[in-house]
Amino acid sequence: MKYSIFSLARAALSGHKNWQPTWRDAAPKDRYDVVIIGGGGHGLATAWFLASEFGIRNVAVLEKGWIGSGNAGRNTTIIRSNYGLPGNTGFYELSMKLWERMEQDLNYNAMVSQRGVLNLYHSDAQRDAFARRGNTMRINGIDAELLDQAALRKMLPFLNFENARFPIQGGLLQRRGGTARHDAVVWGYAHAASALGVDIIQNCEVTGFTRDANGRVAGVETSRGEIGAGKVGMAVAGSSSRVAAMAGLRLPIESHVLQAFVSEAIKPLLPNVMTFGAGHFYVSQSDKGGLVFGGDIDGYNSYAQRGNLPVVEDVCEGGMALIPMIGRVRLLRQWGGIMDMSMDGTPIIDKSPVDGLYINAGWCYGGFKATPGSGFVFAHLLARDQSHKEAALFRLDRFQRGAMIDEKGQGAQPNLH
Amino acid sequence: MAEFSWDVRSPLERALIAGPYGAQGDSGVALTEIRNFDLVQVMARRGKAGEMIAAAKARFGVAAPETPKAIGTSDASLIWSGPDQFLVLSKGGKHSIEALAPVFAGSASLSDQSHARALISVSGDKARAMLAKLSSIDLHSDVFGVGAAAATSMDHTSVTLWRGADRNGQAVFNLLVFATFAESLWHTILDSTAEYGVTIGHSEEF
Amino acid sequence: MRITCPFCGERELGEFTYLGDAKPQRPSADAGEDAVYDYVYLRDNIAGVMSEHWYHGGGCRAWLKVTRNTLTHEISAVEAAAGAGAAKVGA
Amino acid sequence: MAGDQANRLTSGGLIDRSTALSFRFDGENFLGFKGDTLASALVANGVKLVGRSFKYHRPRGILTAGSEEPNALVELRSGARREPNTKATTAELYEGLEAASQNRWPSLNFDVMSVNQLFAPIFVAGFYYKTFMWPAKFWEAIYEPAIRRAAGLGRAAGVSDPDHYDKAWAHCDVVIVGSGPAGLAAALAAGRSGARVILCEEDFVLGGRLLANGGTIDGLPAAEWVARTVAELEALPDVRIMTRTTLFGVYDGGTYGAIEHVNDHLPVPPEHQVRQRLWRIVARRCVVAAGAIERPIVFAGNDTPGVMMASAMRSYINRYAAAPARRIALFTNNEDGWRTAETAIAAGLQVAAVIDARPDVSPAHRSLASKGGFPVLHGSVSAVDGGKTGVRKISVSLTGGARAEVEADGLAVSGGWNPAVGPTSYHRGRPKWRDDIAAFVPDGVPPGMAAAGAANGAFGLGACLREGFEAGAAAARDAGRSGNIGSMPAADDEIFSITPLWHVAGKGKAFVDQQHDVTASDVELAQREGFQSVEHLKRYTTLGMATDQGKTSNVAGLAIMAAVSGKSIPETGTTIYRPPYVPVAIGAFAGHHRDENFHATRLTPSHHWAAELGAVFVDTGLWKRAQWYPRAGEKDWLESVTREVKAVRSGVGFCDVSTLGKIDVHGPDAGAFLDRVYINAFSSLAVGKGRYGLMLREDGIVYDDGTTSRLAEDHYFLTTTTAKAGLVMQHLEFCRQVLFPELDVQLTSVSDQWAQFSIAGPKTRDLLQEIVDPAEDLSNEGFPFMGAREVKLRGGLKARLFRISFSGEMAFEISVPARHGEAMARNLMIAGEPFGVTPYGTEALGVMRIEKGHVAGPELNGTTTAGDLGLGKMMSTKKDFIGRVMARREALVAPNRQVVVGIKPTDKARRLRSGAHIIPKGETPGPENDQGYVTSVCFSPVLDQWIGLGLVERGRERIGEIVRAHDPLRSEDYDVELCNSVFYDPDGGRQRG
Repeated sequence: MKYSIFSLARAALSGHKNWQPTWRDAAPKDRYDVVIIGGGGHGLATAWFLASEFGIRNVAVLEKGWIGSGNAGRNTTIIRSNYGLPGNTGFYELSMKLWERMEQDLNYNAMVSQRGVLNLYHSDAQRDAFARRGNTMRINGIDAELLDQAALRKMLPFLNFENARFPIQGGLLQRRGGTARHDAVVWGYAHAASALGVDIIQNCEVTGFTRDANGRVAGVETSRGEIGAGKVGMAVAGSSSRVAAMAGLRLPIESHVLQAFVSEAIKPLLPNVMTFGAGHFYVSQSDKGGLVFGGDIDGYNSYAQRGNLPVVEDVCEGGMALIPMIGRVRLLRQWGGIMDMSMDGTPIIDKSPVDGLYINAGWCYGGFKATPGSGFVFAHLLARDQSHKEAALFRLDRFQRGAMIDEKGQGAQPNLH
Repeated sequence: MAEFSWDVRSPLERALIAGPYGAQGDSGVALTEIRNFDLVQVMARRGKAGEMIAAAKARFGVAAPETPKAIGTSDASLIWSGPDQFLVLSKGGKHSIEALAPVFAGSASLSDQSHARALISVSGDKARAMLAKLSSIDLHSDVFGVGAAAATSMDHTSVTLWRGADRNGQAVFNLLVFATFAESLWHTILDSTAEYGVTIGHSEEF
Repeated sequence: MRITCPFCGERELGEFTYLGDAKPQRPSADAGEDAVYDYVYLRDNIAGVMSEHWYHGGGCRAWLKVTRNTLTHEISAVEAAAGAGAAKVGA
Repeated sequence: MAGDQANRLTSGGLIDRSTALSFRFDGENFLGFKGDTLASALVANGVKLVGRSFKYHRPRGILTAGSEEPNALVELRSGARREPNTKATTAELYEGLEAASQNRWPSLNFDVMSVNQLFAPIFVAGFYYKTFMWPAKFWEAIYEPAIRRAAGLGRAAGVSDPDHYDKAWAHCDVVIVGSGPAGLAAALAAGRSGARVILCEEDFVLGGRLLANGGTIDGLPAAEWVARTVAELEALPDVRIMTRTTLFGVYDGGTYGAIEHVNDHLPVPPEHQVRQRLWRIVARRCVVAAGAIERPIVFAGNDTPGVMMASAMRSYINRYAAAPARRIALFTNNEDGWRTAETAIAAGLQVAAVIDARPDVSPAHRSLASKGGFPVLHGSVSAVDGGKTGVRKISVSLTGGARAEVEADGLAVSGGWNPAVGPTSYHRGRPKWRDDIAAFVPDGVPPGMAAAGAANGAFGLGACLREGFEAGAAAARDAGRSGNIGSMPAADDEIFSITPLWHVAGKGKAFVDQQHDVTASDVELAQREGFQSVEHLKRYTTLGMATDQGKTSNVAGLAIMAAVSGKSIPETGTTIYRPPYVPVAIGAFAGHHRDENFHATRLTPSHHWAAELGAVFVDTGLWKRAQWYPRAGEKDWLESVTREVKAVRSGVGFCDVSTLGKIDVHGPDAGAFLDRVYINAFSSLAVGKGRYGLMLREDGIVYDDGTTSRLAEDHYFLTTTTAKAGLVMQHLEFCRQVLFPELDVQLTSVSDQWAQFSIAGPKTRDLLQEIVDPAEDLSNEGFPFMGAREVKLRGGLKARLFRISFSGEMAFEISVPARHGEAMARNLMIAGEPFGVTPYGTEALGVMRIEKGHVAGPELNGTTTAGDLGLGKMMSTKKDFIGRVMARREALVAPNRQVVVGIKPTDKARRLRSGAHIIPKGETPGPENDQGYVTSVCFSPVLDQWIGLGLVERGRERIGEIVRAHDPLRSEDYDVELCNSVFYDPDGGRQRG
């Protein structure tokens, strides 16, 4: 059923009794051409692109819980393509372009809101680093503007310009950046992929891989039985090491907690997405009215999916330092997701050393914005056995070769990325 | 030829204004900066902790602290600052780094910290209430008795904290804070204390 | 989270800095590139009980080996690094 | 008439009738009493309409009497102190309180947005996912702004919060949450045993449900028992009772977050006091006695003002002596609801009817009904006739199919009780279902925690006391306290019989989540559309995501979901409970750390001297450093900086460089240790000499640099960059304690011990000779380049002198103990006067380092190798060191790497900017020919033009090549020449002279 104001109006007449499920809740078949492990945004996007762009429709997405129950449903919903290093720049812009047409592609309103992403700078050195990055973006055909303090005072008069410990000097603005409704992205891909024949199988946990005589992955063992597969792709950020271990692989990845926060809903206060340059704080306001914000990861390996108090304090300190008018706005909920923190802060999209197994992992805390791009290039890799050109540097062997893509320059220390 | 004065300035000299501060009435907290002291860090060399302790005993008549404690002698305090290391706090040069170097030769490495720290003494009815805003350490008398010490942090800054002898029946807490952070931490302390009323002073004596 | 420093006693998380898995051992000088790559980059990333390096930088500056469950954050043991303080190690 | 408190009962209540308080709601004046909440004062004044709902803007009243309130939200206070979404049910009344209803325009009574109700057939759950997609660009321009304006609830102040907050730590054996019968009994047992106890109560009065219900404990009326118990607790030295304090979160290691509303009950916090305080409570054990929350029954019109939870009605009548209605109907499915009928009768109010969904009613209640003259109707409420003026008529579907109508101006509802399972579930424990009470009770509680009383599903008063007392005693025992706990308080247990009823089918909107306007049919729609997991239900319908966090709606929602899907409630399961238990002001989490106090500030030893001189300071990490020293008449920073550089290059200047990290490296193996952490050798360094050293990370990338000097055979003095000081110390301790424990080496930070000044320029020696003792030989022979030793100053002070140069001039660095730092700056000015000594700041320092081609932060960016920096030859091949092996990887030694090179515009008048990219001449800029970028720039007074350093592909092989500096961000594009990175005195003669 096509979604539109007309179909809504029609449905209203019948008391909304005739809506069909947004996606088919499928039971597993014996075999698929491609099995995707992980029913998050990346896995579902991969399935949709396999079906829509690469003509592979005999695809299953296996989800151990409910779709979107991982980081797709626990993030601060920011989308942007303001990266500075080769490998990242082109990839995230590919993703941004796919965001820009997502709703029409999927016939689902994911509320992609290009309200602008602003990174603030507080020192000459930061300005210079942003200038370098902004110029990289421009050279790659991506919009970027370097704003000075006067421009910011006009645009965002409520920021702390008067008595800040680290005065705001300016910012790097990507107007095409913004936010999207995270759950709707998941449901939208599920909706569209399901319509093209993809089986979305929930409550189906992968417990192992089956191999053929040559050692090639031939399928997966699951809580709902064995499922054969021509190829298996894993898109299980947060659990990549655990799934890879079933295939005997160790990855350059650690799992860490990242918290996110939402405030009570208030009338519109913040027009765009902002990141504080002198502390750990980034924020936007959802369409519902809540301030959605976050900061640094908690700092230690964890699969516990809950955060600690010092980081809540650290984030709110950053918030108050930047926007002192939010003092009386109340924090409503805190939650924690498991991040696949890679050794250079950059994802891995590659064939694995095990034949037939493909890896999409290491998204650190930047996976949401990558959702459509990741799905597209991973589908490309699965369909053609060849990296898409915009993902060609996300190789697993880059650490062995010394070809890291380290935007923050922190080295092999995941909790610093 | 110019004449030079090498006068010393405490890192709190500008920030500290003696007298009452904050809420009026009886002050709940007394803050006193102690100025001009000798402070030497003594760190045992590998396998020489025993020798270091023996050397301290010979010098000060007491064993150096092996656990988080501060031990007072007639003219110095030995304050635990980490495993197999302690600080010697004294006045008047008797236990300066030059004086202590021969004592610990071969057993410990010495580092002069006399100028690296400011020393603040906190007492009064509300001393614990105020310190609870700065310190995550449990300062209840049953837990942190006279002579207890801690290498800890306040306001994300390293601090050596110990409880001195009670004065007028009240607990006295001493804070050694890093000199370049001292002024900033001082303002934080004042903000934390203002509601109780404070008496501020400084002294050359412990 | 609170960590019981073997020297200082129980302290709050803010006094500590995390490094990571304490299992990988720095290879010897002649171990070769693969061994060092493995040491620097590859992780077991254990979901369960793990031995980890933590630094009590906001306290006594000792490096610690903490045994902690990454699923529950429960800490079952803390010991000092071999070379903390003046401990004599090896020859 | 405003202010007449027409619905105030003539007697009773815990209010102070001698202290009348005036307040304003929506501009109208009212009176209440001390002890009131805003909600109780509004009830007393007969105000029924208090708010508008989120989506449909339906009129709403007061549903509850606590922090679970979904409807009665107001903007409290005004101006900079305006607090949106404040629950009237928890806002303590104070003189002059101002509150306004929210989410309505132009007024609460006449809200234009209530037109949304007309579109309600379309505005079902998730409707926005299905539309607003065409044309694409309309989303940001039209649809989204309209949705954003319509959504949201109250308005934030929009200006900086003027109040202060702070944070504190508390430690105890047992923390107890809640001061109802279970909490007080727990505190008694734990306190008597000698335990250190903290009792947190979110209300401003102790007693919990006893305040609303009364009862008899140990033969005393509840209020007297509470008073006696509190007095006993207050007499115990280690029991601390914290009212107005909500425990909101449970964190690892027995750490609990709590928020204390220190002064929210006053118009403005008194001087020197905070508005709120965030507590981190460290406790060995925790007893959760937070009670239970009464749950609604979902029926058509259940959001009509005047429909109220039965227990809330008791609370208003008994605690506040305020009558929510004069003629009350009660709809219950359990025995407890009947108390409200009893309470109403006792207060002289009329009971219109009791609608009981259960098949049987106890004889006692039957006789109550006949005495009270009201009917008992077996059945359910199917509709409420009312609207914004409140309940008028209630339609009842009687068991067996008949219908009845009840005239009433208030409807009390009791659907049973949900234990407050939040705090017990914050470690992702899932509560378990108990059929006998038709509720979830705690399970999988965090370590060290126990639930007691109603929070544990024990609803009888006697059971609460028993469970609380036992839990308190056990907690104290576990914490090692064994004092005599005395006798347990006792009371009778009431019968609690319930027949679960969640939803009454009927016509009209029946609300599950009243604040978010989620109806029972929305839940059914979600199920129909495949949102079958409870988490999907929550996310699709937004059920439970409002400011009340679903306290009254979650369980009903999933029960309806279970009914629709044909699963049981436990099979359907709950969503995950997350802190905070109640919304907490962001300002409280920040505490003192805002504005200038966001982070600590470090001051150099000469800071106040520099400030006197009018220095401009720059933030470098936590440091304030003198950036330049403007002089009268100078038109901009560049003129000042240029003057400072020229003064150094032609005469002498000095700069406070105390911010460098300084580490004493002691011990017999200090040299061997440094050999392993630096890429170059230090064990071979002679005593009295210094050397520049470079450290790598283990991955082969440059970590830090600095000069390290050997002061004695077993003593090195190591310096780090300002930025990395703390991290290098941590890294070196890791090397010492973990990687190389066999080495006998000791490390101590001496960063704060020494005030260090760089003195540079051709007249440096002249100046220094005025400062140091005449006996010290400063000649090239007596103190050669890279020499380092202790010297005596005039007046006898000892100092350390290092002959090192960052500026490229003849230069020394001198260190004195820090308390002499300010005197040193003053003395350098006095001694240097004849030589025109000039203090210089970090900008001039930066100019001179760029002129000399020294790398610094912008080049040591965490991705460059020693080779990239032109320092590859320093890497020793004779020893192992950190980073040696990984530095050899193919991509790190590739010939096309971007390496440090000098850059200058071909047009000498052109300003060069950092961040410009390097593109080959004649090519169209694109990712394929983006060959690097400018890292550092300055105006070079020596060359009289802007110069810079850059990281450029094969840069060193391309010296002399003209390329483009492409800077689209600043709309600039100009030719630059790649050149030797050492612009000034390339053979180094000046610094050695």
